[in-house]
Amino acid sequence: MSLYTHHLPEWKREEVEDVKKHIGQFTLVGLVDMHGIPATQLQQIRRNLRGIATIKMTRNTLVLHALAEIGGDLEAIKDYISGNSAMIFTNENPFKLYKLLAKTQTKMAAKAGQIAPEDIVVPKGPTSFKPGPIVGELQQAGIPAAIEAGKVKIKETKTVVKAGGVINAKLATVLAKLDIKPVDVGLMLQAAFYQGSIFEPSTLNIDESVFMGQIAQAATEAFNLSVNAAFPTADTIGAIVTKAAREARSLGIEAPVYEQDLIDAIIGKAYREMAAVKGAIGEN
Amino acid sequence: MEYIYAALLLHKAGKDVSEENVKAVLTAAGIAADESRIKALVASLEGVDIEDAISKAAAAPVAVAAAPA
Amino acid sequence: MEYIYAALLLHKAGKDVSEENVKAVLTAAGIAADESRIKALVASLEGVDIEDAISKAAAAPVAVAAAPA
Amino acid sequence: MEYIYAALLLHKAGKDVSEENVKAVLTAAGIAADESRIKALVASLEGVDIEDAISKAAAAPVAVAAAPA
Amino acid sequence: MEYIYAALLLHKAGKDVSEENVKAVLTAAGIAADESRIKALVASLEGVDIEDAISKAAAAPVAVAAAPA
Amino acid sequence: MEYIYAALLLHKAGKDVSEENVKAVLTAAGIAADESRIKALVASLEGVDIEDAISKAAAAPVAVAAAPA
Amino acid sequence: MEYIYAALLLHKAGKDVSEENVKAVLTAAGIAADESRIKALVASLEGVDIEDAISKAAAAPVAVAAAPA
Repeated sequence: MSLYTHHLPEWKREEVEDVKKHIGQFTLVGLVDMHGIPATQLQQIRRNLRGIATIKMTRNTLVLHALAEIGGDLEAIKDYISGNSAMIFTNENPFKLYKLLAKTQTKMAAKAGQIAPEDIVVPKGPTSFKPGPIVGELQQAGIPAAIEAGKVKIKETKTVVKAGGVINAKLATVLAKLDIKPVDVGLMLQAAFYQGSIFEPSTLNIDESVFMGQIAQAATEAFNLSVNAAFPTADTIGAIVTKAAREARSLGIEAPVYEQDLIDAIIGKAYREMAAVKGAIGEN
Repeated sequence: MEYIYAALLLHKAGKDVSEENVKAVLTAAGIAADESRIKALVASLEGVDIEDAISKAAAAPVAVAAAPA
Repeated sequence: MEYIYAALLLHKAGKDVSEENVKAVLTAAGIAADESRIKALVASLEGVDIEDAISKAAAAPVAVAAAPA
Repeated sequence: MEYIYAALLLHKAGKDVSEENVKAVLTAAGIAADESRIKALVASLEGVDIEDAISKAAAAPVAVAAAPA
Repeated sequence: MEYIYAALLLHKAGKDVSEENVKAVLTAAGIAADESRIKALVASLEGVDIEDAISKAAAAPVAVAAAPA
Repeated sequence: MEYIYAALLLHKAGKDVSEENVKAVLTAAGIAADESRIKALVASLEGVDIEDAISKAAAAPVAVAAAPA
Repeated sequence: MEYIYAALLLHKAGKDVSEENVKAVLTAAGIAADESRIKALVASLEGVDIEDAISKAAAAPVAVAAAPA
């Protein structure tokens, strides 16, 4: 291998060395899919990641060279390289990187031939268009439109493409005019090598709501245990006292024990019993 | 409602909710008992499971009214 | 609950909820009245607005009925 | 409510809720125990399943919160 | 809950909820009081408005077991 | 609540909630463990079915008030 | 849930919920800590207001607990 790389032209040699340098400088080495990201958007993403992560676009062959020269467990990441891969480097952990990248996702206008990531719905209601050829364009794209009060109006809410369907050229043009941006664009993490192992997106995609639910559940369990075992903590002493007091009240009312504190409740209970019997016999 | 309280009292005491007993209780409370109302009460209680009716009342939470506050 | 039934019976009849009266009602119902419980009942009712307590109880069932809906 | 707490204490300790025991607890708390109230308490609790009466308090919150779920 | 009952008993009696007093009450009820639990209880009650916590119990439903039915 | 979380952690790990184990967990968390509170915790949990205590709802009033909101 | 317990333990103790601390706590509890799960936990907690998540639990503790019943 070293023999082969030896014959690389100077600029390629420098590029491979630069990749190796990056790999040595950061704790995380990852691959991101750059497919379909316009240059302007990429600039924005780079700005957002400044100081956190570095993106490096290099020919895949050179990346493979660098990986091969470093060797070890890292080399396995080559299996994740696709035609549009770029390298990403950071000192954050892969979970955090995944979240950061997810945040850089933005909605964009669809291009002809793109796949709809979700159902694309055009809502009914007035548009800003003045009457003109736009009505015909909308209709040809399958959107029921008409002129009303001098304005173009969409007559009914319509799902124009189902998730997974292809967005055709006519529709793409009309959606853009309607300012509907159905496509997610952003860096998709393909794999990350971190502390000796490779992390795939499926591992890194944590459902926040499940997680929040778990925190709430743990807190509930702790609360319940503290109160039910009567082990007082600053957070639970109030509830423990309330529980004890409720138990005493409950016993006092059920027995009943005629106490000033309980007499209202006992009267209420007697009254409700009377009312229940009254209801049962339908008397007046 | 006095008539029903009298019936409940007898029921809890394990006594028969008879016209005679209801009348005795009401009289002891200083109420001039109306014979026909007593008859109506006793008649209407026939076939009513007082314990069951009471337990439904017990289940009704007093304080729920406070909930929206 | 016999004691409180007796108290409410007397209250509804417009009679004084005194130890004597409560005992009379309980006795008429065939209950061997416990002096100490009568005392406790009468003492606990001192200064209590029975009508008010009843009206609060009467208000509760409405809220309950709505809750499960 | 002191008397009820005393009863609960004895119950949890597995002791008999007797007049003597209730008095001992109240006295230890520095309360000049009223014999008649103690008698009333013990009489009131006769035949009462304390665990069951307490658990009615415990059962309450579950049902309420579960309703909207 | 014995420890809490003892604390509430003392509170209701207008006594200081001190380690000493809690221990005396528990002992009178025949409970072998655990020093560490008493300490934990007394410490946690510092700065707690017991009256407020108790009043919340009064607001809670007594028995709502029937609600989900 | 640190002590309770330590107990939960040990319980879920299938370990004994002993003073020694609780102390080890708290110490690992960088907490200067209070021997007396640890003792109190372990004593409180004695005879407690943790699984049951975890799942049994302990707080009513708060939930009730929040429910209709 | 052990990982969550460990995180909440640290949080309540005012300690940093770092990978190192979580691992130390889990290890002390005798749990063979999974590095990637710890990483996932710590990463997930970033940007999460733990206090807020806990308070949501406090507002509806019963509903959660009642669910498995």
